[in-house]
Amino acid sequence: MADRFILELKEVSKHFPVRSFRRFGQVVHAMDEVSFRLKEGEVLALVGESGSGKTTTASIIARLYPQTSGKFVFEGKEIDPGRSGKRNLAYRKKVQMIFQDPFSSLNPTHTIFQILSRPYVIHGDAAGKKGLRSRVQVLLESVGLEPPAQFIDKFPHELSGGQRQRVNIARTFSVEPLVILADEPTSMLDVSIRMSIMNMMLEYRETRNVSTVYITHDLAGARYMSDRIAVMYAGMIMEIGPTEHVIGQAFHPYTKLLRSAAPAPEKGLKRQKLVTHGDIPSLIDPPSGCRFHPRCPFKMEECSKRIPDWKEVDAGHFARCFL
Amino acid sequence: MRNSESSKQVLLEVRNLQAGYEVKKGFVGAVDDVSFCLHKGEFLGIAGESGCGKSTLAFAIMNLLRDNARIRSGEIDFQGRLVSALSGEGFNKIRWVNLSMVFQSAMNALNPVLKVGEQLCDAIHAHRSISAQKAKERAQQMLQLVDIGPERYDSYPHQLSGGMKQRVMIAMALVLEPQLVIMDEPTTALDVVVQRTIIEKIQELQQQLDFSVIFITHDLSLLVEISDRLAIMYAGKIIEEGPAQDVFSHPLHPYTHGLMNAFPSLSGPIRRMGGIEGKPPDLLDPPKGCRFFPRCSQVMDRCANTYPPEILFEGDHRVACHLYEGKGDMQNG
Amino acid sequence: MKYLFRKLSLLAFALFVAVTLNFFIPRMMPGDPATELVDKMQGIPPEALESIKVAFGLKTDDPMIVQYFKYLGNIFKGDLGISLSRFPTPVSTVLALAIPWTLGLIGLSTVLSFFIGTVVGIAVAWNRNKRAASWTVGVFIFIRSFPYFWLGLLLIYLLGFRFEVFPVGGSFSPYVQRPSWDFFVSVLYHGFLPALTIVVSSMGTWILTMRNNMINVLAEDYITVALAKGLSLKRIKTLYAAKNAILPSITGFAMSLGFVVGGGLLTEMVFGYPGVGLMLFQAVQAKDYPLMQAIFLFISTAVLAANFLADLAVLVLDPRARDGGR
Amino acid sequence: MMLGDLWKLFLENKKALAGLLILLFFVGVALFAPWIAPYDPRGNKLVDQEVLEESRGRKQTVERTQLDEFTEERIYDQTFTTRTKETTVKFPLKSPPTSKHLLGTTHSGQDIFSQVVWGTRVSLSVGLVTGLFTTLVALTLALSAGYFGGRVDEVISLFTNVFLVIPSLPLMIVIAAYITVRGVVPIILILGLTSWPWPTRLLRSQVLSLKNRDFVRVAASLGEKPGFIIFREILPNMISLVMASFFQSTMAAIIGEATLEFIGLGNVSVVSWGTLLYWAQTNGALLSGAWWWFLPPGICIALIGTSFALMNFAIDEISNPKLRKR
Repeated sequence: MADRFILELKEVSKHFPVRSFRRFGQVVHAMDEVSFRLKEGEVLALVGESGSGKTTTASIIARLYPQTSGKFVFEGKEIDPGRSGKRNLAYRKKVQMIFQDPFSSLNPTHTIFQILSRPYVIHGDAAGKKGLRSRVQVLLESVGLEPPAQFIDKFPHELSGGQRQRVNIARTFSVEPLVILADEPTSMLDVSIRMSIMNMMLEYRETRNVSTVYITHDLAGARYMSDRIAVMYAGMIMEIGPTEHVIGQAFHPYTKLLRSAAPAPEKGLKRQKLVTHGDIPSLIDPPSGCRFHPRCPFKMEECSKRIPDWKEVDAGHFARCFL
Repeated sequence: MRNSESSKQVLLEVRNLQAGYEVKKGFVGAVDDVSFCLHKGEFLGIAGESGCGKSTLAFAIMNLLRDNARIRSGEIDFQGRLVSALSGEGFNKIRWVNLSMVFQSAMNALNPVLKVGEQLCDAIHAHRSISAQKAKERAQQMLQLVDIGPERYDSYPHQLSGGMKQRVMIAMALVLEPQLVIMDEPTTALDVVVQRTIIEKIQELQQQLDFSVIFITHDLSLLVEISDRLAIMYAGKIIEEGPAQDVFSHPLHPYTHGLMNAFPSLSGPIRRMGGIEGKPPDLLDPPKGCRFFPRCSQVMDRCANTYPPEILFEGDHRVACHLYEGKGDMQNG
Repeated sequence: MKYLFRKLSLLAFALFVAVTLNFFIPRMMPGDPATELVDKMQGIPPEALESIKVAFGLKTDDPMIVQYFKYLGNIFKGDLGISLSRFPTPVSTVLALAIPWTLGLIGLSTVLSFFIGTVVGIAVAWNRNKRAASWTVGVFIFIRSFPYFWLGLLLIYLLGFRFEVFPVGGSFSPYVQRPSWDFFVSVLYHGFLPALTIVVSSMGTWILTMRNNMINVLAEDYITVALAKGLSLKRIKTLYAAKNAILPSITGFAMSLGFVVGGGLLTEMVFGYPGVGLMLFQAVQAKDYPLMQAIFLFISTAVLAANFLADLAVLVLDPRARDGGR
Repeated sequence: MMLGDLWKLFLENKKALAGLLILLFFVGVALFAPWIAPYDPRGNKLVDQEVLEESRGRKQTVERTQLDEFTEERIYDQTFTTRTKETTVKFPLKSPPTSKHLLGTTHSGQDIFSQVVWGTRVSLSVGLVTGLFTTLVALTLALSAGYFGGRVDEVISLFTNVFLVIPSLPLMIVIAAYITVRGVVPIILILGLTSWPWPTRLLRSQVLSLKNRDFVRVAASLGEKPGFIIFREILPNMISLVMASFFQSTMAAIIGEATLEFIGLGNVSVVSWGTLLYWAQTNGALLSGAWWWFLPPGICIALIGTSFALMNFAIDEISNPKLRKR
């Protein structure tokens, strides 16, 4: 794979103003100094618990709102944060987002045909507009909704969760994007359907060389899907590197905590107890230095002083920890 | 098996339970002819996808079916007594005293306008006539047991985190020292780390207070790890049941096999896994034969029209599937 | 306490808008009412003229803004001008006569109607499938759409004329001297019909809102938990269901106070009950603009104050509000 | 909720059907008023003429001119007399209901039944127009406040909350008192301008909740035009609430119009239920026990109010499954 980077985030931060009277002027540190690169055709998993900033990261890339600071480079050109949120069709065509909740990501008053023909109408050239119906049927077949005639004129509430998520994916791929941002696409689905959705995304990567940012809290799912994993906690990336390394030889204590907390049926009852306490920190005044220090069993004096800088554990595998 | 084999005294037995919802077009049989038994101190996991009837089963056992939901037939024995026949008040005496429940969404399982401690005392006063002071002490003792400081007695639900709220629910479920606690997806809404702490707390309390647990969830990987026995439900029926490790290592029913193959693991080689195509049947008029036949990879013509008998294998591992007809160790049919 | 601060600032701003509206309405209206005032002015001494001129923009020499601030100054000083129809008494004293009656009648019956409505709402929601419940709801849907004043007319006709049960008009019988027991009885006797009108016509709204809130709350998980805990039905109905359901009802009550008070004023007009409502009606007939505007100001202030009290009640009942906004 | 199945659901629901039928009945009465009403609502006597015989009198020449050899022009007068028998039946004054006057007559002999029938036309049309006007105003404000958010939202919701708290009836009375030109249009404006806050607040909260739904964010990330997002993504999901607030506003407008006219702030010469009640009140219908004068208009208002309330109630049940009767 050519080492061309499709997109890169450099020290990107996003702070939201706090919408309450008493805490006027304070900000929520949703994302701080996040940097990573995404190669063409690569699947990068963003793993973390709620409030870790993974969805904010995806929204910045999808340009739903601008970042507060830091650079965001797409196809070599720096993206001007000012104009995000505007229509800028060219960019929208290249970067698409799949949302988590299959029930609320399809407009209940539109038929499947209206939903899936919309992208063609917006982005399609003149040819795109003609023969819409047949193009939508092809799209339905490509996501396994056979026979398309049975689905094309249905309303979302007439489909199951799995089928709806397939319509979502069909809509995402209809514009032939270069980058897919999947925000926990399978967490609301039953186990049996999850696999087919994940496999479909992997196939698209193989056939269309689509680079994907796969967001999840399920470490095992991330391992199945991704080439590289970035572990996020309280808005910052703690560890990033090739999947097998990050999971196999986890370096950062938080990654180890995540791994030991994840269910692992094959281990059965031989499990040591989790050694942690406390809760996810408030993002309004996050802990000083390394944000995991209040819960870290290996806490050192330095950890609460300053944010640890990147350390290369081995080839391409970095962690932010003084250990 | 955690405690000794000999304590095989049966705590709860469900026989051919039928429960569901009355709707305009008829009766939705969410739980269709389900039977199983639970031994004292045992941890039974019930797994199944959404809509398979596992929550209805829990509510039926707790006699909490409301509005248009009701038990149509079947019997439930608890400590030898036929509880399914008890009237509302009759059941009220044993509910929460002998069997209690932890609900799924910790978010609004607690009354937002009442102090947490008061809600605990409510449960105590409902069944025991003891002084307010004693009840408060008992409540604080329970909060201590689930690692929540007694000072939290006076806080309101919205002041607690998700994990804390669920621990309060567990404390509330155990406050009258019941013999059985049914847990309906208690950790689904929580983050991975908090979920693990809750699970460990449940196991620790089970050691201490020796109550038995029915743990209901769709997260099979979690269930396999923590339960003694495992029952897999599909479209209102238990299609396979047996010791957890047994069911995990060599699943019998094609559906269980599909499920076990459908969640990626943290270790071992990454191999392409297949999902199960299609979707579960409509429970208003379910198919005649085995309900999984439209999605089953090893479907035979028999499957479509006759419901498979239950075949028992050694180690108390049973399955309802035509593939194993005549192969079981103890054919109980 | 943040919740209170936010509410207070909103109400203060609302009062400010009411005063400003009061200032601009006469100026904006086609057919400048002020000119009409001029012919009525002959008999009024100059200094009384001053505040009226200010109030109605007759002093056209200084610019609008200066007039506006002079007007605000007057308001704060309590000088609301002279009542034209009841010349020369200043408006504030005229108003003072009517206020106690209105507060008594409308204040009391509105609160009473809210309580009765809420209790009935709970009952109707609790035994929802009983025939009585759906009948009550049906009847109150019908009564709720009666125009306020019409219900008054109906009651006057039935209980006033046809069956001579209650007196009509006035707030107490003239034969009774002031501070005595039978004066009090006569006040109640006279006030009963208007109060009944207000209660009956506004009760429907509270019953329906409370019923909807209760039904939504009864579907919540913590009710199932309460049932599972084997709590007594009474306890579940009150502490678990009603206590949660009443919160949106109170906010709703606060918000619709303006509407309900309007209804009360109408009832006074129909019954000839000597409150602020009747006075407003007479002021309108007599085109006594200063009195009319003073009444509008008083009503707005009273409603805003009541609104604040309702918000206080929410604060007391809802712990989440105490922690800074829901 | 697409219009198609909303309509189907509407008919299945017993309450909605009842409400709809009542409304259609009144619309029918309004449309066919001329044929239903036996007499002219304002006329107080019945004049019918019958021509007995016609005769032409003698011709009398006035002028004769000879234009040319062949044509002569003559102008003459001729008397033309017809003998007609005119029977005027004066309506009785204040008569109780008789076979000829189903609801009796007013103090000046007008037939009350005709007035009520003709009154439907004005009252219903004012109600519907105001309802539409208020709902459109509220929808625009709600969509712009909800969708654009930020500054726009703060300003709009501030004013909405302020005007929600200020009592609308006194405000209406004050404005109406100043307006010199009386009639239906000013009433529509006054009602509209004082009753928009309630639906605005209701619709704005739904716009906010819809805006944050994923399908709107997907549309934005697909590059949809804002206009499209508002009218094709958000609005179709609001149909049931928009209809509910239209019914609400229309109901309030009908009662509001009747109230204003009852106080005499409307155009008393217009025939509507409100003015009917106004004349009944000023002519002491109550004192003389003329129930047939003030009862019918009130009942009509109440019936229409109930029909809207029933439809409103049904929409609640359709969109909020918890409320649905099991």
